Amino acid sequence: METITSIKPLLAVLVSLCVVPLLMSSRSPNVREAWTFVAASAKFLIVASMLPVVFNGFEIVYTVAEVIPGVAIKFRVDALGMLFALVSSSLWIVTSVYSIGYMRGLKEHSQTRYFCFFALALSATIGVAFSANLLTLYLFYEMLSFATYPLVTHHQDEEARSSGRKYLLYIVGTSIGFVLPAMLISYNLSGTLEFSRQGFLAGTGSRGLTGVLLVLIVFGFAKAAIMPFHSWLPAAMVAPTPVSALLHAVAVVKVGVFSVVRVLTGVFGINLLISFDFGPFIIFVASATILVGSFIALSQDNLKRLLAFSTIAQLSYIVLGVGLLSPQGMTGGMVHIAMHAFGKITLFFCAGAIFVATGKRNISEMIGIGRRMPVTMTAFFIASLSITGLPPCGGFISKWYLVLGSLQAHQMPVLFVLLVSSLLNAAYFMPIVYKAFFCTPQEAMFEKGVKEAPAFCVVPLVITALISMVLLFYPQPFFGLADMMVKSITGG
Amino acid sequence: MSQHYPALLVIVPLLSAFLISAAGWLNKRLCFPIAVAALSVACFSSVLLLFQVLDEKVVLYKLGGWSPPWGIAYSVDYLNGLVLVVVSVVALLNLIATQRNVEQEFSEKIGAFYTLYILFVTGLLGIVVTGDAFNLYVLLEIASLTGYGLIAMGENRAPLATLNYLYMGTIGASFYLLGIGYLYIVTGSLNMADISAILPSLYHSKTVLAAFVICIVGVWLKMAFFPLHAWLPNAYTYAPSAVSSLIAPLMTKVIIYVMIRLMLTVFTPKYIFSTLNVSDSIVWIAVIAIVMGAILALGQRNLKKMLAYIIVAEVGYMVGGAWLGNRAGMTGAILHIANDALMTLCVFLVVGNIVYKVKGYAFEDLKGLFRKMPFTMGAFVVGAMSIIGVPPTCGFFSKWYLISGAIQAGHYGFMVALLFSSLVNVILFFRVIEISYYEPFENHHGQESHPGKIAEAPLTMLVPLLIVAAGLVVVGVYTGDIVNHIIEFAIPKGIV
Amino acid sequence: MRMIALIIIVLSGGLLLYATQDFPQWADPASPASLHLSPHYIQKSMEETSVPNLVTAVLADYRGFDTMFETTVIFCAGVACFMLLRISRQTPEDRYYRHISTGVTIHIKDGGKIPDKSKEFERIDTMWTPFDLVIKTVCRFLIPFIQLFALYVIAHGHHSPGGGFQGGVILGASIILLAISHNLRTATKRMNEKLIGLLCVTGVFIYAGTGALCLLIGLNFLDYSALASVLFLDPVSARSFGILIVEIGVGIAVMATMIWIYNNVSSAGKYDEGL
Amino acid sequence: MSDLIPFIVAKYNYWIYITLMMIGLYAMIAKNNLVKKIVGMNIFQTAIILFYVSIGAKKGATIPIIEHAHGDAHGAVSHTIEIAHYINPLPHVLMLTAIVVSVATLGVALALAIKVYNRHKTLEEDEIIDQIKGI
Amino acid sequence: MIWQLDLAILTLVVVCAIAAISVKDLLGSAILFGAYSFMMCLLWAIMGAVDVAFTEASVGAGVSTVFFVAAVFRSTRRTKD
Repeated sequence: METITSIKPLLAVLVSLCVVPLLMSSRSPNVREAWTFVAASAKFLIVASMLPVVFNGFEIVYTVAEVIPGVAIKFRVDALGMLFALVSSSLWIVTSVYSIGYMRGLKEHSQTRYFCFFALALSATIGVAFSANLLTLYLFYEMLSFATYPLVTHHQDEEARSSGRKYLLYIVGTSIGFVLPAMLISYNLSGTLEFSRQGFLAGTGSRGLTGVLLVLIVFGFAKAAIMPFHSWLPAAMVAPTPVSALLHAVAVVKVGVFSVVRVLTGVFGINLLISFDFGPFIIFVASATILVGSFIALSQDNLKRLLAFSTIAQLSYIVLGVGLLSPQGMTGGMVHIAMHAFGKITLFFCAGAIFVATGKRNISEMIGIGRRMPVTMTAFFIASLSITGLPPCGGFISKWYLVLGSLQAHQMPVLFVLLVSSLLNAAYFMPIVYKAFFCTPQEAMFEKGVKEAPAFCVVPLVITALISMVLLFYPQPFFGLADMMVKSITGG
Repeated sequence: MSQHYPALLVIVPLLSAFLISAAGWLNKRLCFPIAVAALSVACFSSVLLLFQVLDEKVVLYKLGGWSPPWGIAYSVDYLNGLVLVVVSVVALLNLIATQRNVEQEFSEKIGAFYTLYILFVTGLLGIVVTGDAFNLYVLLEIASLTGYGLIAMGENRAPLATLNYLYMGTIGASFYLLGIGYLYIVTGSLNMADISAILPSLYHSKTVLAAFVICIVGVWLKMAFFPLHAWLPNAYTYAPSAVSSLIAPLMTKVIIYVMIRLMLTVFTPKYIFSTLNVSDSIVWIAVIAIVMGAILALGQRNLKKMLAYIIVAEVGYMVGGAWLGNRAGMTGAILHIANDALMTLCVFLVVGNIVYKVKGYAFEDLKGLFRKMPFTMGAFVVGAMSIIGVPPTCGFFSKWYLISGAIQAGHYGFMVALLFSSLVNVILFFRVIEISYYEPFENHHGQESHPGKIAEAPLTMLVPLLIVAAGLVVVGVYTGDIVNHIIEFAIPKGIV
Repeated sequence: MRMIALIIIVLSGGLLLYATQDFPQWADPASPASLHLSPHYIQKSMEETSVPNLVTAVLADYRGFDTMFETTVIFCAGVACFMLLRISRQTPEDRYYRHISTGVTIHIKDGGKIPDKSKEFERIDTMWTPFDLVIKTVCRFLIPFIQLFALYVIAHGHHSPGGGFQGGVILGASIILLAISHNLRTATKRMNEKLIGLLCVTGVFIYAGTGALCLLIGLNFLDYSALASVLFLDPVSARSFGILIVEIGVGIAVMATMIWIYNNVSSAGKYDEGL
Repeated sequence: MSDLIPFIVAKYNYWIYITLMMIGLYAMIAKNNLVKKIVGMNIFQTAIILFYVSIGAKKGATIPIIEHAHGDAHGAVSHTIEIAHYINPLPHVLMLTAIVVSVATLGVALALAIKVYNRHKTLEEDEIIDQIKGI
Repeated sequence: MIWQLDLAILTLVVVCAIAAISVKDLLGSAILFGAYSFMMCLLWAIMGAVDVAFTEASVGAGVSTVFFVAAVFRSTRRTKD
């Protein structure tokens, strides 16, 4: 594959970093929001401008500095990175609009700080997407952890602080405790950290050592919320909803699974995983997370916590897809990054909109709310269909490919897992929709005059819900990118 | 003039220290400008010297015109070229940054203070630049004596802490002297290069073994390596803030340089790593040092003492790295001398700014500081990131080499200790950040303030601090160049 | 603590004893220490520096750089003592005065009126010692001779044991003797604090300045032969003269520092009452 | 007996220096009084000086001052200088420096001790620590 | 050099050192330390280190002792050990 040297990936990362001083110095909220919006659009345009290049089969490379012999801070845009960058940068625009509505609607404090760290977090996300080696990925991964800490603890009360502590402990603890040694051991084994199509660890270590590295990596990227290291995610739901939406449904968790996928394909390499027969281990871990996550979600009353557990389960679909080690499974997993992102962000937006409009957080208090906020709840319905994996939504495609992949890999238990989890998804989403639309509201629960949230809140969620639907019929950029990636790593 | 850089480096600060002392009696306002000028010259010549080293590999300067084994010679190679730059830059930045603190805390004895300050720096520069084992002892004593004088000017408990430091420091320096005596009795020489040339025939001598043990123990005492660290936390905590931000970054690092110099140049790597079979156990002691330093830091309720215990752990990093016996570990140790000096400077300057504004450094005094002093605390976060080891700050890269060294040596205990200490650092620093970020500002010291209003330290304090904080990232990004062009040549070929 | 101390000293003593086994015989002329460097000093120093006292030659020339820092160490100690102890603000305390002509002592309590400076009253120390004519007279008689000897020691360091350091200490000791036999105020009247501080600096500055002068003339730092062009001498004699100059510097610095430390320590920084 | 004396003499200086040094070290670690510790510190340092001077000793040699007739001090030494005739001057030079360092350290240490005394009105370390803990 | 003298003084030095650290009076300790220094100075003179002996006589036995006495006067003679 040919490479082009261009500064664009660096620009894409820097554009939101550069806006931070502007945000800090701007006094009026309008100026601040304008800057955020400008930066978000600029970032999306830069990312989108690279899309045709990637589709034409080129890779864009940019080296910043060689920090350690053989390892540089380096960007490389390939299909997988492009897919992820496209998702997150496009969603940033939507989320900025939504943030404006949400933050203003609730008259939140410290909005400057909020927007600054938001921009920082986005830089880090794009950095992870475009990183060309494990060190760069780790750099931006850590940057993301620290940039999101102030967002998680935005409310500054005791609950936020303890959640913040938990968040840092899990995320930073695993990255320093697991990923860092794994990275160093692999560097010392192979002398490089550059992601390659075959995986740079191929043929360097014994099965035992590679297995240890695999465990360290899979659990080390705790942002992927694989089971024993998942409990930061529900805790982090204390953050304002746009944060939860973008970061905990899209950026942070997706960075986690993206890293896992990247490392599995670029560091270990599919062939190595197949030859050492590590697929079942990944599948087992992912399946366990899917099932347990879904079951826990069933029993939640707080809507955001429910969504959090649903996220935990859905993330493991992606890992599961790659763990199948079959082309179609991997395609399904990668496409699910996009599909889940659009669906889940809609759900979070809805939860936020309900909170802005009514101040309610719990499902039991939302009976009959569909009549008051029909647009919001319709969007909610569409998105939950997408997450469950039913047509007419994008989620159907990814789930379909996962099913195909499991058949291709002859993993019948996976089929069962997918089936059960889809049922569970339906079981926790549908009652909410049902109660919202078809049960009579207990008037006492709402103060009079509940209506739709401000337009800044509603428009974004309508847009993302529509995109979720459109993706079924026109999955092209995402599906094409995932397909390209899978072809390039399997050599097909 | 270019051939005189090694001398100028030491002589200019020395002479200006005398000028400052005289100015202290005649016109106090001259003290600070003279000090700045002197250290700028030292800084400038150390940088030029480093470039000269890059060209010529070794710069030799014969003092008094006598050739080395008979006279004293300065020899500057890649290793001390790097450390010289670090020492002079840190000293200069700290001098400028703490001017206000000094005025606040030493209004009457400004002349004496700056004299001791400059002499301390002279001592450290002399230690680093010299190629003579005995000359090193004399300069070590200069640095120590001035250090005692400076530290003891702190708050109530400072004199006792200093006295304990003095006892330990004197034992350490005397042990070093004794070890040099043991080397002298068998080699008859005091010049480092000369000793190492004579030593190979004496590898199995008991005297050389004893000399080695005594020297190393002495140096460990001075650098506060774990079981011998008892003096450090109190001394650094109770010192005046302008002093702790000078001594904490420099003293231990320079002594670690001395240890590495002893290992590489005097006793030669072959003796250290092949003839003696101790490196493994020393790395284990370092592991204990790191773990204990981290645990003890967890128990502290004030910022300075917490940082002091972190220094104890960092000393463990460098000693362990140096003793791993491979190139990566040694690179990590040398790199960490530079990096740790910078990041310790950063956090201690923050403490200085806080003390200047809030008059305290216990955890309760830090409440609400993020609102009050956003830039200072921003720099603190960068320093904290570097100590934790988050890329792209420089602390990450030295940790990288240290862990690489541990893996190559198969010493997984050391790796685990480093990771453990990083994790503990996360807890330590985020506890501080949490307090200063969430708790509302409380006024303990009866000084006018409005919560939520920015009351930053003056610009002369803030600008150097921000330079240091930015430097942490810049040095981190340029790690590759530093390693490839300097440290790579500083380590003898014998170490792989 | 005692047990720990015993364990430590047994361990380190054992190590040191163990190492003595390999030592060369005591006073063995063939030991490495006597063979490697010292022959050069013994044979060459006379023709290279023209100083018969080998110790002085090595001290001030071959290893002159060490000696410069040795003087600096002393200077550091002086400044450090000053920094640590000196208290400039006096708190009023009880004072004692003696009426000179009658010998009557008066005790002025806190806040009482202090007699004007006059010839009738003389201030005496709180730790009252009887007026002793013998000691005062003998000391007054001895001090000039001590100082003369000290100057001899400094100047004759080239040819006999002694040199700047020893001479300086003796000079300092003579002033300390004055302070002990009379009182601190008498001594500080002769040499006030500012003078001491400046002398201290001057001493070390003479040493380092000589070195810097050599550097400015164009040779290496402390290469006294550079002074040949200034002193109109041959390089070897210039070295000898250079050594004399720096010895004088050392002498001044050491003298002043010894007095300085004594003044600070004995009066706990108040410069009020000494021993 | 005749064998024993040379044996003792051969290393006696070194043994004594070790003994002195251990006395000093013991005082520094075990003594409770700050000034006693300083005394120990000085004994410790002088022991090292004794060690160095012992290195310099040379049998059958005299003090390191070259005999010469006054007047030819300009380097024109007529007679050859026997190396075995003079004691090694180098350790002496080093020890002059060490003595100076020890007296400088002593000055600073005493100043510190006085400062501690002024604050706590005692020189016993345990009493001071009790005071600090009590406050 | 007379080795008998050497031995005798070496022994005396040790005695003085032990006395200096064990006497229960700081002033006594200071004076004993002066005696110790002077013995040391003799020893070095015997070994031919005249300059060192000279220095030790003026510094160790002279000025150091004065410093000690001054410090003891400014603080206290009392000691528990």
